[in-house]
Amino acid sequence: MNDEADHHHHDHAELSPVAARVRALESLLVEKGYVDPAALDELIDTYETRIGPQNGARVVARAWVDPAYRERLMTNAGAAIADFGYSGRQGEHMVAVENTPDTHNLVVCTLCSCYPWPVLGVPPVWYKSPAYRSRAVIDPRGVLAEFGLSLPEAVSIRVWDSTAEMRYLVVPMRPEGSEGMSEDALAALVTRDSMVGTGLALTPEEARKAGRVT
Amino acid sequence: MNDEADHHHHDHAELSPVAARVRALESLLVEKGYVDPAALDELIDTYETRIGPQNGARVVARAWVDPAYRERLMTNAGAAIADFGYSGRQGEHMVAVENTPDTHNLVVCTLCSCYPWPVLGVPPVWYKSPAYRSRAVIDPRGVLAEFGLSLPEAVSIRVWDSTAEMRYLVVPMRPEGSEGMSEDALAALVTRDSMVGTGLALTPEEARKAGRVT
Amino acid sequence: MNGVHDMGGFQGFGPVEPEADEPVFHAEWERRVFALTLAMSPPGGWTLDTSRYMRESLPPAQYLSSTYYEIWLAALERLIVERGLASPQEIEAGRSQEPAKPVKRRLKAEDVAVTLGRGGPALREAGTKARFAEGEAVRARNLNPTGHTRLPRYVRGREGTIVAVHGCHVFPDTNAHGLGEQPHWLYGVEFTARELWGPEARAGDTLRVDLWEPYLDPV
Amino acid sequence: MNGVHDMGGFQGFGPVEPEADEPVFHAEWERRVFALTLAMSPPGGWTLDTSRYMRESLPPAQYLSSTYYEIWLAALERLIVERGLASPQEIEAGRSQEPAKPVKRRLKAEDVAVTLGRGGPALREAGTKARFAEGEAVRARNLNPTGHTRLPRYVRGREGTIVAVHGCHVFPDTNAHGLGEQPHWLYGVEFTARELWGPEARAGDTLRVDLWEPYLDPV
Repeated sequence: MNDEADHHHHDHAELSPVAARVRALESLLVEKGYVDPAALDELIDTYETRIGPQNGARVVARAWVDPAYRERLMTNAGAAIADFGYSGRQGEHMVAVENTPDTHNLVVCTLCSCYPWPVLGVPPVWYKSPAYRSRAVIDPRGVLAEFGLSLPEAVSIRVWDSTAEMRYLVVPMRPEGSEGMSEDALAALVTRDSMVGTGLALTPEEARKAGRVT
Repeated sequence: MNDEADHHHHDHAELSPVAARVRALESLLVEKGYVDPAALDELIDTYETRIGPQNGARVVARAWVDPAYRERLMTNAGAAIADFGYSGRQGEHMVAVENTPDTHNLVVCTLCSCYPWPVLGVPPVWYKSPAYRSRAVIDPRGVLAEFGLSLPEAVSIRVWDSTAEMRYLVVPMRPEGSEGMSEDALAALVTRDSMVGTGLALTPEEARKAGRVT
Repeated sequence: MNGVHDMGGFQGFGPVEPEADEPVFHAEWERRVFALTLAMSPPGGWTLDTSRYMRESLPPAQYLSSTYYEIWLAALERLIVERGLASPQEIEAGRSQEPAKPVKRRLKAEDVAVTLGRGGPALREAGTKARFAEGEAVRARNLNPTGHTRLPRYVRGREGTIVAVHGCHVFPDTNAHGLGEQPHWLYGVEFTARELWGPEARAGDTLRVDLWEPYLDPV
Repeated sequence: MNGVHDMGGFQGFGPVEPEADEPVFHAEWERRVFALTLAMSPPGGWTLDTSRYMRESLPPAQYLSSTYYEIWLAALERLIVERGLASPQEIEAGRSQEPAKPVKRRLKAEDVAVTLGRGGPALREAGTKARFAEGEAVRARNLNPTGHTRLPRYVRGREGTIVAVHGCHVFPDTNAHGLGEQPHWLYGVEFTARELWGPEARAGDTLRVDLWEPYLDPV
């Protein structure tokens, strides 16, 4: 982008209006010396390729296999998650919340888009959409149905609205058929949606069908 | 519009998109036989030239000069207003509410645009605007300030939110300096805004300055 | 439906901007939308409540970025299509492509004055006794129906006082959806500004709103 | 501010539409807006709370008709102009026309990992004792500030239970407006779905939300 920005005037016409506006803004802010183009690339690379739901999946898998770790995760999530080196921005104050046969947890941010970046990366479009933000709190079952998830009658839903800097990671229930699997193999069953509460962890069978494991 | 509609195809290009769309819709509905173009013209003429705040002003002026009429207006507004032949659509269930030295009335429709048509005509843009609909109930003094109206400290505001088919006509206080004026002359002091509550009745001096009386 | 049309209490819409010497209409197409909407009600057979629901259930971004008569136009088009009076293709084309649907009523020019003068009263004969009387304390229910309602969000759960008993009126929550008029007692209810907006509101300021009996609980 | 960003409980936004195999970004310009927003925070010196307020105080129609990163872009531009880092003319032109404003901090590529890893903790040392303890009943105050707040409208006036005491956290209502961090005790508060949404809600369903002490009254 650095050298692209220098000749943005000649290829402006091919860009959408918003893309052209962003390019002009970047060009200006670089020229002013406020931003380092290499830092922009590094920020993008970090969240596009390195930090994502695979992080949270490793945390959940360890909690499934290691009762002592699970205990630490539930009582001091930040420290337990830091075992993996995950920390910082939008995950400064982590809380893990566990699904049980009685209670299903669902996380939303009605006011903006708060989301635990260090373990899940940046949020998907649906998480930030008015439809999700508005209805997760008043109609959680209707929302879950739109994700293809229908909970048993007896299960209560606990919705977490992230209004402050506390960030919530849902620990889904370990799926049936996953007995004896390794921690690494289990991590492949843990989807992003299962850690937000709009899905469940996959069974080994589902994970195979989804191409997440071979 | 009737004959215009017949050749809307050739002058389409000069119309804004919404105007073209409306013209096409009218053309279709006339062709289908659902609407009578002459009825459309009659509807428009009715509300553009015949029914408007001058109606309400006559009602208010009479209430100022005739205590018996005022009494009827306050207890059965519909019947009192019908004395002038004003009735019907969006004024089926009229209530008159009187300003006093202690209480100022302000009418709004937060949910849409309910407004007493037979006495005030169709509502102005500001009455239908999100700014007015949202803030009249939570910040009536801020709204009045935007109309240049600052009430004495001691005056309480009573806001009327028109959620049902009841329609509210504010009877403003008779202004100082209007003693001895005729009913017709008084009517010229009664503005639309004063009958919604976003203004007061004009003093004779103000009415002269505004060019409402000579 | 909890929608953006339920505007009471929003703070982000900027100042009210009255227009000096405002004309009744700002464009010829506004005149026509206004008149078409009124004239299509008899042949269309829909109620005012249904029209309101059509407007308020437009997508929120569209509702907020449309002018008033653009909203009327969009709602009118939806009603026309929904009732099978014309197809979306016909509306786009501005030309009839199918036979008209037989309609029972049609507003003629010579009937306009009488029709407007009669209006559409909402008062109905009472089949029940009013549950509440003037002076009684009530609390607006915390109802969140997904359909049409005239119970604004900002009064839900708040305590007020009955200040008027208006008689039995057509119930918009059912009437808007073709479920009948089901008339209910309608009350004028007064709330203090402090009850609605908290301790920052001015003591003595009040709000009155008309609420149907199914919106209210005794306190 | 009671704005359309305060979305909890709206019903008119249609279904949630998850995208299969969604990419992290959907266009190159989204990547750049994301990165620019993060990178401009050190030189700009604004807080996350201020950024949030800039986004939520966009005109409501614009907020609802913009995509997520369009909202970020508009807010970033506002912040840049407001802080005197560039003029609207410079933003339009994409060229510097005035000397840059001296800034104290600038995010270098080699510091990105450490800066992100440190984040911006909101926990502060407590100068007071917590007013509430786990298990206590509280009622969310009916506050309607015109500035930034993290007290959603749908909990105001509702009764809940303290379920967590999170320590003293930076108070967004002041911090967003340059009035200081003024840390206050932050609590996890549980409400029943029936308390929030009325008798139609399912018994047993609950909602938890983090609320600062100034948002709460004892019951």
